Amino acid sequence: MSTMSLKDLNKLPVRLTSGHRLCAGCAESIIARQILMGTEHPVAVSSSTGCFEVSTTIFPYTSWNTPWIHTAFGNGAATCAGVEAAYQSLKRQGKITEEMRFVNFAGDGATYDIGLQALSGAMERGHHMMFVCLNNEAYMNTGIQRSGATGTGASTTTSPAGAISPGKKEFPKDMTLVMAAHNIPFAAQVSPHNWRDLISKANKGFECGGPSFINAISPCPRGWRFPSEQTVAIAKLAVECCVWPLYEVEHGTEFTLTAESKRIADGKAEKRPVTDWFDAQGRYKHLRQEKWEPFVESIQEEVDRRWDRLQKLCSL
Amino acid sequence: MSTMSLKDLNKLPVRLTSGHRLCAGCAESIIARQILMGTEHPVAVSSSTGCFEVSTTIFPYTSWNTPWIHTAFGNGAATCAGVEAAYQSLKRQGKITEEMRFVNFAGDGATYDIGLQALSGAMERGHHMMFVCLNNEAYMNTGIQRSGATGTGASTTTSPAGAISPGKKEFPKDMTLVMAAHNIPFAAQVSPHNWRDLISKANKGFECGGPSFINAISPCPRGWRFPSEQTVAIAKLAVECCVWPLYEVEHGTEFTLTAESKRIADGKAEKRPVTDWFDAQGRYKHLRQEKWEPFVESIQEEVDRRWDRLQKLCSL
Amino acid sequence: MVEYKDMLIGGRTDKPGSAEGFKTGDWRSFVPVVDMDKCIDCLTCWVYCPDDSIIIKDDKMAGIKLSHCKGCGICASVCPKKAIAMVED
Amino acid sequence: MVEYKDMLIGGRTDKPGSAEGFKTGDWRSFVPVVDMDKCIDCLTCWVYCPDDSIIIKDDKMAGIKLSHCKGCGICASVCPKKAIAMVED
Amino acid sequence: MVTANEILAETAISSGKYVKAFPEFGPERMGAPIRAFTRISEHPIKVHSQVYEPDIVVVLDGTLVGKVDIVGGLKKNGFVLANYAGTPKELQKALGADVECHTVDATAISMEEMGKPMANTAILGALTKVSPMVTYSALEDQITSKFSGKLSDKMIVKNLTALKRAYEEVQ
Amino acid sequence: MVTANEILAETAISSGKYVKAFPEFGPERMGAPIRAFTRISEHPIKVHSQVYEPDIVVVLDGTLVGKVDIVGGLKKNGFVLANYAGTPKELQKALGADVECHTVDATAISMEEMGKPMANTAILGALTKVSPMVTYSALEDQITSKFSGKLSDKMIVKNLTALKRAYEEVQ
Amino acid sequence: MSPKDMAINGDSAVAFAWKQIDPDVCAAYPITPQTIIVERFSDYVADGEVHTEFVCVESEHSALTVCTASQSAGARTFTATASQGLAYMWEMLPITSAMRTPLIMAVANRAVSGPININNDHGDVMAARDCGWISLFSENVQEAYDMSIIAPRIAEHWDVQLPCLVNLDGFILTHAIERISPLETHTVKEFVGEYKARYPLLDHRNPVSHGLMDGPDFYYQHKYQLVEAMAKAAQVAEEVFKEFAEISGREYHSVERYLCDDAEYIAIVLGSSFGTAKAAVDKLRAEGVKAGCAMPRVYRPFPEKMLAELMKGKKGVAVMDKHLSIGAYGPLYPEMIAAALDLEVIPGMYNYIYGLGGVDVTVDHIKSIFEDMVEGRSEKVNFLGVKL
Amino acid sequence: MSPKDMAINGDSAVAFAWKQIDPDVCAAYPITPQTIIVERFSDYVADGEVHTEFVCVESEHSALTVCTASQSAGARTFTATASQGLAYMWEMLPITSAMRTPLIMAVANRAVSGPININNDHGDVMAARDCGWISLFSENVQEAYDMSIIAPRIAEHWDVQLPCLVNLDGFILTHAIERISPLETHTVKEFVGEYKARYPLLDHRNPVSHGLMDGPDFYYQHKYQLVEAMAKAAQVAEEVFKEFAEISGREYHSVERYLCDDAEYIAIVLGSSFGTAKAAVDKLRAEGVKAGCAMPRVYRPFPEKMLAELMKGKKGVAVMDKHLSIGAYGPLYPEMIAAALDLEVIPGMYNYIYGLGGVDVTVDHIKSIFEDMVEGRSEKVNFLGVKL
Ligand SMILES: Cc1ncc(C[n+]2csc(CCOP(=O)(O)OP(=O)(O)O)c2C)c(N)n1
Ligand SMILES: Cc1ncc(C[n+]2csc(CCOP(=O)(O)OP(=O)(O)O)c2C)c(N)n1
Ligand code: SF4
Ligand code: SF4
Ligand code: SF4
Ligand code: SF4
Ligand code: SF4
Ligand code: SF4
Ligand SMILES: [Mg+2]
Ligand SMILES: [Mg+2]
Repeated sequence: MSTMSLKDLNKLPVRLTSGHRLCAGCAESIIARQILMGTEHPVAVSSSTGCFEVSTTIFPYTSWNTPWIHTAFGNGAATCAGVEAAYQSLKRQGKITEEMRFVNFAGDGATYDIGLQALSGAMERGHHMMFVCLNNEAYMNTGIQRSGATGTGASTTTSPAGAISPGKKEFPKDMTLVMAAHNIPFAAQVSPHNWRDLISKANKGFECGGPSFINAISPCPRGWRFPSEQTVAIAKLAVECCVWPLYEVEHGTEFTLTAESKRIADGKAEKRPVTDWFDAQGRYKHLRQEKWEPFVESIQEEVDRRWDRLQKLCSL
Repeated sequence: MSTMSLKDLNKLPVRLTSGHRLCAGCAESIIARQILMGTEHPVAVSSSTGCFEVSTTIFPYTSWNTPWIHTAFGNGAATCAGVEAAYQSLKRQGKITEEMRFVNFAGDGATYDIGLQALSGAMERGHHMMFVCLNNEAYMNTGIQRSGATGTGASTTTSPAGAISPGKKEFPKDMTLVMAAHNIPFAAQVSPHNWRDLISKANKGFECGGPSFINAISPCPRGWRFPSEQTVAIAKLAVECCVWPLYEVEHGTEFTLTAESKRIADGKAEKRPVTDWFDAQGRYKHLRQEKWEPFVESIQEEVDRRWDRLQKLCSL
Repeated sequence: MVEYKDMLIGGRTDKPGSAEGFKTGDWRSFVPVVDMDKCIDCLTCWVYCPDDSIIIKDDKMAGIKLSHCKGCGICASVCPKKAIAMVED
Repeated sequence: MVEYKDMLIGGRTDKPGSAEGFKTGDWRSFVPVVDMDKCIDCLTCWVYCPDDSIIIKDDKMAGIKLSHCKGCGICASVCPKKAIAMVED
Repeated sequence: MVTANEILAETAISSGKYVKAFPEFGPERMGAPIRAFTRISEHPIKVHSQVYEPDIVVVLDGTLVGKVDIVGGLKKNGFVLANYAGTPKELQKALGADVECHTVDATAISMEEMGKPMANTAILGALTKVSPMVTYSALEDQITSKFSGKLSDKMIVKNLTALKRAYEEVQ
Repeated sequence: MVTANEILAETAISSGKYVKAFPEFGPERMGAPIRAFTRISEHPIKVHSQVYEPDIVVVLDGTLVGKVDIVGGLKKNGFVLANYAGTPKELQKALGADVECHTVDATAISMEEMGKPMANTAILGALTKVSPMVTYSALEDQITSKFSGKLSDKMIVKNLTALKRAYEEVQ
Repeated sequence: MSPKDMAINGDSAVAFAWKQIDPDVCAAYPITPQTIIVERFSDYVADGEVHTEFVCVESEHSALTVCTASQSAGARTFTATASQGLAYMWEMLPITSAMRTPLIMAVANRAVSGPININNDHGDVMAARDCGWISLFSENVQEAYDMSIIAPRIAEHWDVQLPCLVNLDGFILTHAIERISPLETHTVKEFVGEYKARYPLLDHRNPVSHGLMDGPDFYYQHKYQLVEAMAKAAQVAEEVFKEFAEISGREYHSVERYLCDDAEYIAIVLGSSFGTAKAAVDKLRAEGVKAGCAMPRVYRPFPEKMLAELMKGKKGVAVMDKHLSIGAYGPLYPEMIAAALDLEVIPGMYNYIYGLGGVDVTVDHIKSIFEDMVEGRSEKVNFLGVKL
Repeated sequence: MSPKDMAINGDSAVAFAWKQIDPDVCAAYPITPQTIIVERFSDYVADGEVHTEFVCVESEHSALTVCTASQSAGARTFTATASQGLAYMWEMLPITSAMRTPLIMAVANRAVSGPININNDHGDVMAARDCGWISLFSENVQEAYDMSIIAPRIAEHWDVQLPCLVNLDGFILTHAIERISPLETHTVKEFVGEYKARYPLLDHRNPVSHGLMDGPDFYYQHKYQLVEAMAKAAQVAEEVFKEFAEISGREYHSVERYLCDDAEYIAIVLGSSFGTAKAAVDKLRAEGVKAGCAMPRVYRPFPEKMLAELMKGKKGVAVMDKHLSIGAYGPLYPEMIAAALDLEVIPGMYNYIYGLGGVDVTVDHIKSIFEDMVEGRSEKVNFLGVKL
């Protein structure tokens, strides 16, 4: 799959149909469709509660053309693990013969916050499953509240910019690093703008023979406040500003930068300033106020610090 | 505190009294007493459910000579964060004037597994609190069940050695690394056998101005099956075999080996084989069976792999 | 809508992809219009359309599925040949 | 034991360190016996005793708190001078 | 939509009336058509159920005409007010229903006055004309006070102009 | 302790009796003194409450004599059997109570026969002597079958020897 | 003089009450339809209009934990949740009450999964009914605002010290703009008063241990303390309602009655449907039916005696439950019968399960209940409004 | 011929039944006093004696999630918990039933925090009473074993498809060795049968979506399906009990009665206290008191009709609750009154709250209840055995 062209890819079965109710221009379905192009095996999908789950399955409609299950918000990894456990048992008993793959889609809230524990547990136990974070950097389904993934300085409805507040004050959890520290066979960061990179990582994740984690940046026109046609461009910008480096980690130790990020590290592409990132989105609008200038600088410093560390990790 | 001698330390107030009901020779109180020597400020303590909590506070008795609170098992970090939040608010309003410190004690189950989410969340939000894991590598309070911290190959009551099972099959979560990936000001691994190293790290944790995490190996004579007088020796052995390296991490990036581990890395002390570790404890007895030899080798490999990575991280 | 007697137990549905029957086309304020002359059938629009609303026939871009296209404009913005224009619906 | 009328609300207790009143000394099968001649007052036993049962007076090792010592033997095993022996209680 | 609802409710209250105004209950998605309801009364409102038989239907997005059911449940003597470029007659025909209709091209008005298609507030001006629920001047006051501080004075004036024009141009 | 309880229960059942055997309910800690209870009856046992008035008190750890309450609740015609180096008279005195006492130095016996202070099984031998609840031979059978496969044959024989001695030496 | 009336939705009204009270700590996690509460309150925080330490936790289990610990520490603490949020924090509910931490939790009542559904019913609050929390219901936005101010006075009373739920129906009230007459902020502050904590943890000079383990010797006693505290709360509630009437002119009662005195048939109902029921009663009265309706505003402690009194001499009582204990009855129904047991003659008692997952209840629906009763058509348990 | 009788504690007996059934998947998290179940079962797994995929999850929320998903996927799945475990997984309880996954959960009944307490009461299972689970009680170890075998037959019935709780009192049964007569393994296997899943997720050729969102249009309907399934479960339970009697000689009923027919006073009780109550009844009968006792073995679906029948003509009924809805009644009490409502004369109904947090209940305690009733000393709600 990882080397297929769009001409080949469009012949794969449509696992996620139209008729879902994501906002116009939402990246979540773009990502999910690309992820599902990552394997030719039958896939059972689970979803944590969130925009993606709600929008694809309002009774009696389902956008899913493949087995799909949702139970609750914080337990996507456990849901997927349960399906996988059933598969392992029935396969061992000869009641199922075909190879199958298992993937859970979760928002950042359902990954970084309320779903972290179930995720960490599933990874530790070594289920053969992939966990994909559709990271739109806030609780979008409930109306743009701050999450552990929300970018510093973003104005959300629970970290609003205000007279004494520059939006979210804390730095986002580095979830991909956290998952890499779990020593799982495969972990990666992806962006939907680079479908080749994304599908190739999805394929590695599906086929790594154990648990894998993929963190996908998922621009949200409604919550980030940009025009819906910009979705793909915004995703690309995140990579170019190094707020969202593309890389993969095998077994928690082998770090590799990929695609645009590799080019930036190699000096073949420009690393854009974080202000470019801010300027493209309404959620950061207030940061243009003079009083938050030092704050913006501190963000750039932390972005640089993390980017440096990542480069070092890749050079180990 | 970090440079105090035992003569000085014994003059500090006794924050945890005798009369608790930990098993004879349990390391948990040894660690807790050393940790609490790490600050001269008043300390409010919280505990997650587990041996330590149950044993120190069976109504109407309390071993605590300092404010202490317990609510439940999976939420030690949130309990501590709640106390700290109250403190921040009342301090800001001038209703409290003195400096105070906050620490939560949790077992490995309450840290690696069911308490991970609350812990991760509290760290992300930046509460000024310390989280100490009393890591006895299993759910001991309920009778020695496997946790995410249980050593590979250990026989526990839910990962028993048996005809087709060599004890726990999975490798333990590298929780200190996971917490370091949270970019918190201070994270460290300690062992009670080296009280100087432990108290000095506790002091750094208390005074780092933000959240800190300390992972303490806590030998458990009952669950690990060794004679109670061996507790301190076993802790030391863990360090010598590099299954429990002593190190600290500042801001998620500055890794430093300390004490015996530093000496081993520097070639000044011997790195002992993991079989020494196994031979000292009943929980690993079955591994001496020939059929598990390859399994034992794979454990040594993983211990080495992780030790290598750690040394590399320290050299960044 | 579904009658009580026809509802599976457990809130399940055994009609995969039935959301195709839910027409999101009426959400649209702008509609993509393709200039087939400019189009080089690269399928870039297809891989990025969030609503699977780019019709592909025999590896060729064959128009927009108006029943579901929400008019987000992504296809227009990613098209390397600027073959798609968004016009008021 | 505590009477109903004396119980604070919320299961709280305002008697800090009251566990001192719970004597764990009767758990012991072996008892540490100190040879004061060998002892150099290094306080190593004190820092490792899990039950705070090493009595220190004026910076000196002053015996064992038998009311609470559980007889674990740690003090004996860590003493650099082998000044402590565990004997049947 | 929700904003229009809110302003209407606020105006009614500031005129001493009681209201109950609420959006349709469901997940919100950008782009999807939505509905909102307002009850207005001289007396405290006890009934908390949804609205099945409205006196007035206001259509904010004229492109929905013909696509979704608009007149279902409308009371016998009720009417439709739509942001619609055509005449009331044309609207009646498009709706295919024999109901009283009023139209105003609020989108055009707001584009012209504010440079943005914000039919939201404008249409309220038309509403005060065709229904006596709240007075035009109460509405003007409410909009002025609601937006002062949040919008520039210039923008407020533009809003009011749009309001006025809708009031005047509604058929 | 719990093991003795278990073996006793198993022996009683294999002898066609009904039992209810249970440990004290609380957190277990290594070193802390614990208690366990066994009801034995010819008939199915309905009562699930705890035991307040035992017929027999068996003391497995003689060092507890004088430290904890042992005879409280003991039935009028009940007796105490203790793993105790002294005579029944001495035990009576140490308990400070006028109750029937039996003693056997099960620790010494098990040390001598098994090289370990495992008074656990040994004391059961003494129990069958002083109480007719289960027969000695049933106990022997049960121990043999319970430990076969888990302990070496040699160790089982040692256990049985200890059992026998306790049976014979109890006073 | 009160400030002029406001157009405000239920959630914002709760947030506004909170702002006036200015609690020390607030920890919450977003969930529809509660979100507006924390969002509006976040705005106050961001603009420095309150002193509150606002903690955006990572889950509801932590939300209630942070609040319980914070209140134990000595801080007045508020939170809000709904549906899955309450379900996810369930473990902490009986712990919060047992620890006697009088924190306030607004519940934007919503159906509990499964299936997942964001609309109103009482599945969430009913899951808390055993847990030792005081529970107050509101009929409309004004009441949601008023109860938010009244709640801390009952909860924090020196002899009560119990957490309190303030219920408002999801969407029907949370998202509905209504007219309310707020109190002046200083009036609110005076009424609610400074928070005085009992045995606060942060008083490190007097170290107290909170949350010890109980053996069988003490657990029941500690629970019995809660029984006594609940009995006290019943009294205190009536007192606080009286005091509140003095500052606001709005009279509340543990059991709210509408035309019940001479009624032959009454409906018992919780939350916003009480208003709709009143409208139905008005219509029925106009038609000559002696109808009435009532709401146990204080649902916990359960006002058994007042409810018995209320039901005395009635021909029929329809107990309307917006929740169902599957395989048994609605939660309110058997308790109403238990209350009626004290009467010499027990009225006809009928259970109407209604409104699950947001099924709308109209005046006509409620009228039909009375008509059923009058005509003798009511079953014991009736499923109102389910489309089969 | 059955294998010879065993000396076994309640937890091990449940594990032994599981081993005989050999479920496809088991996921659980340790908690006292349930631990022995999973520990013994782990031994079977480690020794290759079962085919089960055993998942050691990181919390109970995940335990029940894994089980629900696994059963949805098409695997027969068992789990066990207690107390905080049930509390921590609470969110999943109504989801599991709504998803119609007939998994089995043993509950080693234990008090729920706070205060934390490891001893027996029914606080845990009562927290599940609304959630759409079938709930079976056992009086002793034999019954805990038998119910473990019976449960899947009821739960998995084609028209039931509901999860089922198998309750056994913590420590009193879990840790007590009693004598049981197990069935032969092949007899168990035949009785329970192969698991046939409805719409299993793993059937990828017929893709089914599980767990969709419901608007108000469908939620109530989906819940009503549960109402119907519960009604079906009530029938199926009786049928399965009959079948079980054929293979075991042991007769069970939805409502177990002991000397109730001619009794004037009866006690209603759940779990192990039923045995103790029988002993008390024996004593009272010897003293000439016409006493009886009964246990709703099938607690959900609530056997209303049978219980009404049972209470007919009695002078007094003592409803014994090992849990308290604080500020109201014990959970069983109001439902018993609701059941009694169908009678022409409602007996004297008294609530006895007892055994909270492990307070022991003795024969004398239960005798005193009858003496209270006979002497007219019973209050409406009585707190038995609390030391004040
Ligand atoms: C236990 C629980 N708490 C809260 C919610 C409400 N809730 C549903 S989706 C959601 C936000 C989801 O955010 P995220 O995971 O980032 O996904 P997104 O919608 O942003 O794609 C929340 C808070 C819930 N369903 N369950
Ligand atoms: C939600 C919940 N699940 C399970 C338990 C039971 N439980 C209490 S302590 C404990 C084990 C604690 O293990 P750990 O955290 O490692 O501490 P330790 O006792 O080993 O020191 C468990 C499983 C509980 N109290 N709450
Ligand atoms: S709110 Fe954002 S993430 Fe959610 S559907 Fe809309 S665009 Fe997508
Ligand atoms: S079981 Fe282990 S950790 Fe727990 S008290 Fe005993 S020795 Fe300590
Ligand atoms: S406008 Fe958006 S939805 Fe429509 S075809 Fe283009 S990309 Fe797809
Ligand atoms: S992206 Fe443009 S050129 Fe490529 S297929 Fe689509 S319309 Fe044609
Ligand atoms: S034997 Fe153990 S408890 Fe006793 S004094 Fe020594 S170290 Fe302390
Ligand atoms: S460790 Fe030994 S030498 Fe040191 S103080 Fe203790 S007894 Fe004395
Ligand atoms: Mg999100
Ligand atoms: Mg542990």
